[in-house]
Amino acid sequence: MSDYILYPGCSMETGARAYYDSLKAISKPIGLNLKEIDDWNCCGATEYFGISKTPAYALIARNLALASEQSNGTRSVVAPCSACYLNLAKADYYMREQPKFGRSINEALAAGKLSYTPGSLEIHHLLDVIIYDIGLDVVEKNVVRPLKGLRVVPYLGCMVPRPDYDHRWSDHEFPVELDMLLKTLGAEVVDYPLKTECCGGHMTQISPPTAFEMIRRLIALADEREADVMTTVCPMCQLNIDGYQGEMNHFFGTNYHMPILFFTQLMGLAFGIEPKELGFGLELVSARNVLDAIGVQAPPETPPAPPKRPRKQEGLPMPSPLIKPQVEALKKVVTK
Amino acid sequence: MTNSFEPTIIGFTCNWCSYRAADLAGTARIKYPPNVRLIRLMCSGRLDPTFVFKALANGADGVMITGCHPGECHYIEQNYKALRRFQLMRRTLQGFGIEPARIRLVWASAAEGARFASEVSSFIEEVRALGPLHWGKNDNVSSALTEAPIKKEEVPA
Amino acid sequence: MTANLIENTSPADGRERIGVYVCHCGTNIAGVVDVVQVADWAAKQLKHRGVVIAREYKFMCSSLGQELIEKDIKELGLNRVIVAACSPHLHEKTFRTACANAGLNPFLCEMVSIREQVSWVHTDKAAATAKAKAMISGGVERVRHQVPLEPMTVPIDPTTLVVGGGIAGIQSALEIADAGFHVYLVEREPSIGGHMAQFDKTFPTLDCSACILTPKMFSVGSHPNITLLTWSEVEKVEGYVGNFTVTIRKKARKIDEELCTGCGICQEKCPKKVIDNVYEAGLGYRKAVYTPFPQAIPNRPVVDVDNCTYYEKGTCKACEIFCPTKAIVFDQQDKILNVKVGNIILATGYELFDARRMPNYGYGRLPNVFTSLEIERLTNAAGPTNGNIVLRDGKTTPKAVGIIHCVGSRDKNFNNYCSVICCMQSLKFAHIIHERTGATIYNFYIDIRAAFKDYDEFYQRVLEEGTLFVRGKVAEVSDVPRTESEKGKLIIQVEDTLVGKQRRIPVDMVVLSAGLEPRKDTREVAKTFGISCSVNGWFIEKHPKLDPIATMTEGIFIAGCAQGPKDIPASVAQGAAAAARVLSRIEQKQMALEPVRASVIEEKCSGCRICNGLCPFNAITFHEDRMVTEINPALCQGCGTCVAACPAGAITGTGFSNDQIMAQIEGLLMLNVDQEPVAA
Amino acid sequence: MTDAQLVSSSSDPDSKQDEDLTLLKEVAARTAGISNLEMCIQCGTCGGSCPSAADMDHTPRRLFAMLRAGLREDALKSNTPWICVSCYHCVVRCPQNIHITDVMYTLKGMAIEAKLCQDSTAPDFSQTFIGMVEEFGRSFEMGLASAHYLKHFPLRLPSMLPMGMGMLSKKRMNLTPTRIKHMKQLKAILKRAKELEAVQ
Repeated sequence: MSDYILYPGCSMETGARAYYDSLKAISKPIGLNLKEIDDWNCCGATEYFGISKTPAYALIARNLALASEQSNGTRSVVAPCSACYLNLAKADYYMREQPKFGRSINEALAAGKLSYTPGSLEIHHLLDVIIYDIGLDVVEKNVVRPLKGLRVVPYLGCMVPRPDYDHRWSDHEFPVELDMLLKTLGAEVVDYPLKTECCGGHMTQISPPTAFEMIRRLIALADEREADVMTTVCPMCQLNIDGYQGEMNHFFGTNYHMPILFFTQLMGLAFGIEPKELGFGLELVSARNVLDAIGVQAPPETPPAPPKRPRKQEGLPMPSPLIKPQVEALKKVVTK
Repeated sequence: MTNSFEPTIIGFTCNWCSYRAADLAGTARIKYPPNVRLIRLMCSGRLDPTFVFKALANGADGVMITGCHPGECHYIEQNYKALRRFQLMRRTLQGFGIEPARIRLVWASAAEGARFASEVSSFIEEVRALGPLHWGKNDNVSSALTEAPIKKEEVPA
Repeated sequence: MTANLIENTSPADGRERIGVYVCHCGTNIAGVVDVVQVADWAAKQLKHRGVVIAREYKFMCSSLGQELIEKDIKELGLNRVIVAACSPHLHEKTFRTACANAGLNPFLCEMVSIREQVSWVHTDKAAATAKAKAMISGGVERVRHQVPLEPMTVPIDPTTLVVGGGIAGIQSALEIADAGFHVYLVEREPSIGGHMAQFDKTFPTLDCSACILTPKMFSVGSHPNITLLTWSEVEKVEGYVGNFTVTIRKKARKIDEELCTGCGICQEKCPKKVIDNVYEAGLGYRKAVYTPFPQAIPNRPVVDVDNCTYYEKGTCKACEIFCPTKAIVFDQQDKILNVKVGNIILATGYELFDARRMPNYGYGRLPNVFTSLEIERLTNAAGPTNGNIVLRDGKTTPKAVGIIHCVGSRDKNFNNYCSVICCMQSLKFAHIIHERTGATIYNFYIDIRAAFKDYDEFYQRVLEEGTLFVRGKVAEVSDVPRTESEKGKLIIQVEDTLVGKQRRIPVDMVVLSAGLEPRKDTREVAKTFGISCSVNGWFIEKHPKLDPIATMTEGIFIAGCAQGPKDIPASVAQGAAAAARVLSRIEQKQMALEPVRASVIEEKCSGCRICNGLCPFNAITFHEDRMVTEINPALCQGCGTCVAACPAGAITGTGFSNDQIMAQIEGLLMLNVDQEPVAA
Repeated sequence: MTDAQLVSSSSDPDSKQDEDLTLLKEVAARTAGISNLEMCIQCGTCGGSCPSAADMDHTPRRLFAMLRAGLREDALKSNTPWICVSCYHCVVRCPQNIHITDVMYTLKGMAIEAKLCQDSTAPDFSQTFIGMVEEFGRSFEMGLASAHYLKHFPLRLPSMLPMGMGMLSKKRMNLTPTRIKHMKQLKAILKRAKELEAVQ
């Protein structure tokens, strides 16, 4: 069992309950032992920075301080929410980068008899932990119900691979971690260039047209590339694409139906866990089709190969330099 | 100058890398405190430990030894010898009851003017923190090493 | 060749008459250091250390400044000179010559660097002035213990080694060979020509690259004074200026170059196609036995053993069967050559920035994104498409093309320098592609850098042709359409900074003007030749302005892009310049070296042999019979490691003797920083 | 803002904008981390990368140019920081490593201080959000949503209804806020932090 301090973040208990339920369901089989920080508080999302710097970072730092207080041994904090992950990492990084800033934050914490030593904790996103600590081999061992033939969009959103202060991800714009996880689950990964484009974030609350356009771009591409479902690593992305899909359709007069699930839900599904344990049905855009796809146990034939690139079909006379260096790099790490 | 303690540092540089780095710091106008005074050797391998003790005995509060990065020595591998001697000198200093931190070994390539400057600055601060080294004033080790023909008093500034 | 001491003056015998000369260097020094006070102080306070005169002067290095010194030497009978000015790396020669002119042994002149080490790096005037004094006092002590030396002279072997057969190396080799001296030209690839051989046209005149290059290549190949070693690499360099011994590995071509006539039948018959990642930049194929291109020099193929079927399966041998002169030698082995040369010119060139490192530009992911080198091949009549500019499908002609500047250059995430050639190269592409396809051309630039002769005129011309310029560093190239008009296109997303709006411009083809990078193995090469690399990995020149051709290591010169990004004219100029430097050396037949050498005082040597293992140049030999160690001055490079190691103090290092350095330490420490009262 | 306005505003005798050359430094100083703001070479990578640039009155690049020019009022009036979605695309692509997103946060704060926000939607949202957090230590979507929508998007409610109901019925939104145990402690920390911010 590998131990981690868990910072769930507000939405895990409300908007992203499905994420929390499915996380709990899968953590045992993959040997992920999570200890929730006692009395953690909201990370302030992207809202507090714009109001006042020091309080914003102090708010985040309180969680870091609590975490290191309660850590007993383990140094790794894991956050399933992208915004939470980034905020924790950001606070830690800036306190490190600018000791003076670090001191003023600690001065604020002192008012609550707390303190945090920058760099003393390692902040990880859940996906990072599953890929690099647990390892895909462990995940593979647990797959009893491969997601055969299910066309899944690997959608990460922005805040996991960027700005990536500690260089954890294979790339800022085209990371392959989620793709590899989905492949391990037996799913058919859709080539999705927008995988780290923004979902609109809080724009749904501030400038809906802006947000709807961004949501549309994402769903339109998923739809055009004949995806059955999108998968995400972030409650905000899930909320925007799932919750606001209806309003977006209404706004553009479109009629998309593109379910989006948390990657942990798909893991659970592949692990043979009961859908209801995984928070299925909590999504507003029903993911019934996913269950059907899996429920129908196709005879053991090889799943359709991913579509060849058009050039290939035209019998390209010129070789083209198609390599994903980061994949190579990644394979080394993962198959450790 | 303020009445706070201003350490005197002797720096040994190698003709090919670190001396060029010092030149580069100059041409790039990168500022560092004036407490360091450099001596040019052909190679850090030329550094006879006696030089270091001599410098400390004669009133230096710290000595900085600089040379090419390992593997980049103009004379192939002589900076490794400097490295070994450096370890030795630290132990010897300890034996004398002097903080080994008063000597620092720095690798700086001909391109690393900025690095040279920052290393000098940080070393000066480190020595400043250690305070003055009164070798020769009140201890006997020095006599062995200081048969200096010149007494400072001779030269009123 | 020896460093013979003149015995009549024993160091620091109290008979030293020292002159101290403090330079203002305009305001460079005088602006921070109170030079007048320093000179005055030296005259008064260092009198008893043998200083008889101290002067300050605006520019010591000026002829007037030098005359000042010469005059004093003659009239005041100075026998030691201290010049407190800039770094000895700049003007040591100048002042030594001045001393020599006045009949003083040049090595009795010592420089103190109060510019690079004082005025340029310190701001506190009082402290700077104090430090200048301390350094001069150190210099004085050191020079007192300096002894007259006779410069060692080494003969210059008239043969030269040129490494790299690109345009710079070719130029160097030809200049020297034409002057009647022998040159070894070593090239890693099977043919000389370098990157220039891959280009189609050259800016700004647009004359055909091959047309101007191949004649030069040919004369290299046929020159009686040039030994051309292609498919070869330098493995080891020993010795010193005038007298290097270079070990070269001549990789097995698997071809008997004498028997081979270059008829090319082997290439025709070879059944194995291989992607040509070097010459065709990955766009075309070659055989497993090949000459990179038709005009290759030498016109001798190479068997690519990694891809040849024979070496995989032991069968095939098509080439051997069909070769009319039986020139194929499958079991041919690498040859190791040792050549003696007097000087070396490094012209090892550059590598193209790997555009895959910027995934937002899609190279390697989006088929119709090309690199500049690929476009060179694509536009080249001898290229994989015979000069037809088409998309990667091999047939479609692009209607709109976007050319992106500064790919991997001027970017702290990749290379934080300007690659110099990309702007002009991009303008060239704009012209050629428009001319051949009539396509609409966009150029995306941060700044147009069209310096140098006729370059900006070319920019004007490309403007005239209707090329659309968008000022902005492209953010991303995408294949995800947002509108009908974007469907099936590559969309270039960029802020048009002159409009202040984000634009999405659909094109069919994207050209990445990738920057220039040092070759991957530059640092190893630098190590082999005993020179160093800049932070960005280019070879460091001796002086960025006054000597961009020599290196800190005597006898090693650099030319072309190995020293930094530059275009063809600049590479040619530098190649020729390096040749000129070598020729002047050769003509002098011998050169004076710093007589900085170690020597053993036999009577002091106890024969402990501690020094014996220390010399990397094998200059130290032990005489069993006399039980003493001897140092061969010819091999000694003067590092002084043995001097430092000798427990008996039996080894002396001229120019850096223990006495001198001990004295300098004392001198430097005669004044403490905090004891120095603030100057008025 | 068109160039014409630029000229008129700076030619306006009352306008001190074009003299305020400390602005850039001030913004850099107030930004967390090392902003590198002064390093901008105006290449436009940020404006090109921005997914919401279309709705910004100035691209980030242009905004930075305005900061350099000392056009305080125009810069702080800009909606750009409020339209920024914090996707960090510009940050990772910027050739000068400028912490653009954090600069945007700084500008928001300065705009609120200077009462120069043209549209109150975004500032209000942040304020309400933070209000909840400062009250309960957790965010409270229901309270936030109701308060925010009623004030700013009353007309949106119909089209929002299905979602709202969905979220409620599926218990993805709580009707009552959760409060952390040591609210006192958090309040003390924030109080101290605000004092510290004030003295900066």
